[in-house]
Amino acid sequence: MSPTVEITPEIVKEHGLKPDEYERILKILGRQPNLTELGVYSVMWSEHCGYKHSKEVLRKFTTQGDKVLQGPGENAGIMDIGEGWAVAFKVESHNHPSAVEPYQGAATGVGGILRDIFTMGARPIANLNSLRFGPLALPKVKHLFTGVVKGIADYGNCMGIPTVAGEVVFDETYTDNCLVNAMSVGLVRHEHIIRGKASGVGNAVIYIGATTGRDGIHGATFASTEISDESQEKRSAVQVADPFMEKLLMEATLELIQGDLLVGIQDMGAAGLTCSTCEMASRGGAGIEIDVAKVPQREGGMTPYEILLSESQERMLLVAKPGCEQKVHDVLAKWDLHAATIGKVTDTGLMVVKEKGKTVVEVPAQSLTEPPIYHPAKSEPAILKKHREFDEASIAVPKDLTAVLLRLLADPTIASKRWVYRQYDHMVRTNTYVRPGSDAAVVRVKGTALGLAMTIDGNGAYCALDPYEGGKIAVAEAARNIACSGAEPLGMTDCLNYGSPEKPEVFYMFERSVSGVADASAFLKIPVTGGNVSLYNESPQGAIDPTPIVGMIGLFKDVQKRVTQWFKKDGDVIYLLGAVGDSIGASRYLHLVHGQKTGLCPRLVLDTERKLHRLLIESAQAGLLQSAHDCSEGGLAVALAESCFSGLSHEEGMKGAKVSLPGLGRLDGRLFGEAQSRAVVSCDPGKAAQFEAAAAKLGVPLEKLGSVGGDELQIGDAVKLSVREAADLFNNAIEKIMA
Amino acid sequence: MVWHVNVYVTLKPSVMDPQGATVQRALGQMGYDKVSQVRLGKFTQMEFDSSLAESEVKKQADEICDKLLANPNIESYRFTVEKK
Amino acid sequence: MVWHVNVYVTLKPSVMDPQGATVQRALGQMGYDKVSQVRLGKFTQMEFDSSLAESEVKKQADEICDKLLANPNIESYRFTVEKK
Amino acid sequence: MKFSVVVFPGSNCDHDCETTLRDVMGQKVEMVWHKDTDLKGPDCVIVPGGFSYGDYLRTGAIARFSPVMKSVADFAAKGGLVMGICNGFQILCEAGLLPGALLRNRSLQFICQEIYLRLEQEKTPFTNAGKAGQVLKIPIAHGEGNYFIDAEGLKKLKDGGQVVVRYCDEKGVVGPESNPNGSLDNIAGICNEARNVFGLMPHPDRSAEGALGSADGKVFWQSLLNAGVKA
Ligand SMILES: Nc1ncnc2c1ncn2[C@@H]1O[C@H](COP(=O)(O)OP(=O)(O)O)[C@@H](O)[C@H]1O
Ligand SMILES: [Mg+2]
Repeated sequence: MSPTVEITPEIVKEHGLKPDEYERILKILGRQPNLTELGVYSVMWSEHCGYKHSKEVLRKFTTQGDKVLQGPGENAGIMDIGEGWAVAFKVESHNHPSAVEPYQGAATGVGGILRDIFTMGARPIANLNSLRFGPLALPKVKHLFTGVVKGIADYGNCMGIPTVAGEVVFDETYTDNCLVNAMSVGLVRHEHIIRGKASGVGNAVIYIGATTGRDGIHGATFASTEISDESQEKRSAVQVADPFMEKLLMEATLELIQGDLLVGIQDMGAAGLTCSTCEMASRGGAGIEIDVAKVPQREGGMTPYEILLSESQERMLLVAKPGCEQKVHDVLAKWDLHAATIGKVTDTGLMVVKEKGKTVVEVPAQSLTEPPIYHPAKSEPAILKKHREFDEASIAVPKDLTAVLLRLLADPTIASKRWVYRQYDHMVRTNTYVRPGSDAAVVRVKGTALGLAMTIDGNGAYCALDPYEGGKIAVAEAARNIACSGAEPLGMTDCLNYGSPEKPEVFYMFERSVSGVADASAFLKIPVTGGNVSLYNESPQGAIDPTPIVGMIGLFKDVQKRVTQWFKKDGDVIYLLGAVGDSIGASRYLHLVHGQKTGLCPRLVLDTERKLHRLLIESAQAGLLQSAHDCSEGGLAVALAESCFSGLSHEEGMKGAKVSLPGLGRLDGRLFGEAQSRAVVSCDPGKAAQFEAAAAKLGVPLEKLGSVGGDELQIGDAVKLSVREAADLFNNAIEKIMA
Repeated sequence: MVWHVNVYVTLKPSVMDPQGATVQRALGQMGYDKVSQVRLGKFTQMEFDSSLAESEVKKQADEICDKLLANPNIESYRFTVEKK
Repeated sequence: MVWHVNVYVTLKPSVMDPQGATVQRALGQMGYDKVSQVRLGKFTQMEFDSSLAESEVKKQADEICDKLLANPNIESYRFTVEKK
Repeated sequence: MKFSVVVFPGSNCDHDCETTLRDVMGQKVEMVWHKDTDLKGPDCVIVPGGFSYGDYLRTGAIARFSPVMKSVADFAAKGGLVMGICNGFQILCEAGLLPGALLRNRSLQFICQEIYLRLEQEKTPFTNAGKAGQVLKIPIAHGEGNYFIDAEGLKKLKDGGQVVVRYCDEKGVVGPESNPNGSLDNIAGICNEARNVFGLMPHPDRSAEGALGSADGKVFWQSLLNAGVKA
């Protein structure tokens, strides 16, 4: 092909390609690319699509397991849950778009992850999200928080998919880089699982969904460059969400797949038509040929470059089985969907794009999905040593610890997220057995005894102080939440949010924390079936705290065995499971009350963690537990307070408790320290002996703290408060700030 | 006598309008097939105290549109001011 | 040349306007205390095929407003038609 | 008893109504696609919740023009039982089968939570299994449930005993504190003069199983079964 535009180093740079990357393109093609081809390589080789800096590190993950039906490499991971059913799940970030346009950015993020799920043939049954913002007092943060939550709510609600769980953290490190990680979970019969590959020479390639416009062009490369004021100019990258179109797409797609009409199907997410065509071809080891003139367009005069790189939302690409083309069009017509046959599968291994018959792109499909892999330099930040050696004795123990507890309960990071989840329809589809407000959400599988527990967790502060322990804790905490609900951890997906990998200190944190995630997942035998990487979360103030987020699925053979986190009846015995400890290192308490984000990150012993999970799961199965709640931010005191009043989230009222404060050493550490592998549980007195025996048998340390009753929470002689007052504080903290 | 400010907020031309497109499809099905394009926007009426000078009303109205009524990422606006 | 139809839909005065009220409260907090009243409505732009006679465009536009764009129980509408 | 559930593009709770009626209440259920005009001979038509046409333009505004709605109107005119839940209520109002309209929630936020309802009328085919004054725990999930009707319309509703359910607190006290969305007079559901068409914002389809939080919504389903038997 004769290049129409001369490709200068400037043009290469504008496309975010490094000189050696351009050299590589020249070698692959044996000629100069034209501008359109350059654009195609630039998006496919961007960090967002190409994982240039992260692929090596991701190899650390254990992605195998006897229940894994589909690991990383497809739109979503899939695991067997029995009775012919499988669960598909994945998390994805939409950080940069949400920072520019919170409502549309978050909404299209949910749309993208939902497509990843139903593209596999699975019907989405639940959404989750993990959010990070700056301090909520800042007007700018309120604006982001409001827009992001409304965007997630409007999209999921309109689609009729319950948003059942999530987490929100407010911390200075995210002030200029909010994080929006959306996760979706779907159910699929084994026989309906389908993949994103193109095969069968001559099979029709069909485009469905919204028309293609100029919106979001270079959205993918945009997500791989640091946010600077000039991304304010990149407003063309703002895409508008159309959940109604997506609902039609979802229903039509599932009807096509269940009707056995398709060879393969792929959503158009990042890098749009480019990504979907070459990914499908290279997964199928085939070639693909399309004509952009046949693509339904929203605006006149679009160039092949624009059509290929457009990131208009709510679009899919599918390959029909031979002879099924008409049937496919009939189904699409029923749902009033745009559909156009834009090309066919070939055996050339080439991605060929024509415009009215004239070839405008001709490149090896595989080469687009095999970008250069980098092994960036890394160096340990000196500050880590300082954190480890922080002297806790320099912090005086406050007099009034009840006041401290109340302050923690009103901290937006710890306080109830009711303001958020009340905007999410978390009940639609009538499967939500445990709604937001307990450690893990529980969703039943209709027509079976099965149930799924789900949660999403991460702690950037831990990772900032000790990336390896922090990475392990992210996995352990998610698994602990699943175990507290009584379910067996099944599999996980991860979203890795970091600054620029080209900074050695950032890359060190990235690699170390991913090692922690990988080691914990391997030890606990919870395979990683997919995930997403978001790098370049940077602002003039520097990189965000390293923030690996873990989304996890747990399985109930019998969903009736589920356990919730709040106390149930007066007289029940309250236990602390796990070690006691009095360190305040890395705690939310130290950060919030003493303004210091430092200290020794809690150590996590994986075998201790595993034993705790065994005890929680086996006692739940044996019906020994009335409630179980893990100790996380705010430590034992916050876990006890939440166990007293979080029943309110399910209109189940609240309970008081009178307990002793175990352990030795500083009171604030014993109350608010964040030692790992711990949970607060309650048992009917009649079952206490049996439970204590089970704990002894598994070697899980256990402290009998006291019993449920009254309308006050009393912890030793350190804390005494009215549960009603604490609950009001906890439940209205965010409302108050947002009012 | 008060200042009547009418604000018209519309999506920027390049921005897709799912609602407009859906309404247009519905109109087609209802038999109104000569409608070639539909765009939905917002129409806001505000009243300002007559004590303000016209220039001040215009200044405030412009700020209000920019900060509150329109989303500069995807929308543009215009407004009219009249005393009656 | 096509027919440009601009439709203005507003809530009837008797109908309370939660959005308008909220905007007005927000304006107060932002210091715009000279705004005495805010009402939110819809602004719809439609294009009709130029082959239609003006009278026909008006007739169809009126039907469309009455049936679809406005809910006569709570809203009233007006529209303008111009060829350009 | 035989139910037909109407399915619009964007309906979501069609699924919830289907499984609740079939699996929990043990009734026959037919799904009717909005482009069809044959209601499949039901004893009762359910217009389910969701976001028909994405709720674009105005909730229910586009759905009411679907071919099926003409059949629903005819069915109602002949005295057939029609119940609209959430978006279904909004559609019935837009279609003129019920008076009034549903505006944005006062808070401008979508609200999903369990609330309390007071049964005001037991003399309808939809509530005959309950007792006037009875308090029900039942979820709402909507962004536009703020019921409005003009003064004389409201008077007609009250005089005709057409206000069927109102928002209240745990103890059955109706007041501003127990009004989740700003609805006029805490109105959560109404019926037509003939008492054969009923619409409400809360979700009986989501509250027929204790495991989901409450089974109080069964009152409405049980009432329909009673009415069906009588019919
Ligand atoms: N952090 C990660 N851990 C495991 N797998 C990952 C991770 N990040 C990406 N992947 C896998 O790489 C593939 C490409 O990721 P992505 O581009 O996010 O998929 P999609 O294009 O469907 O959004 C997916 O199969 C995803 O599961
Ligand atoms: Mg995908």
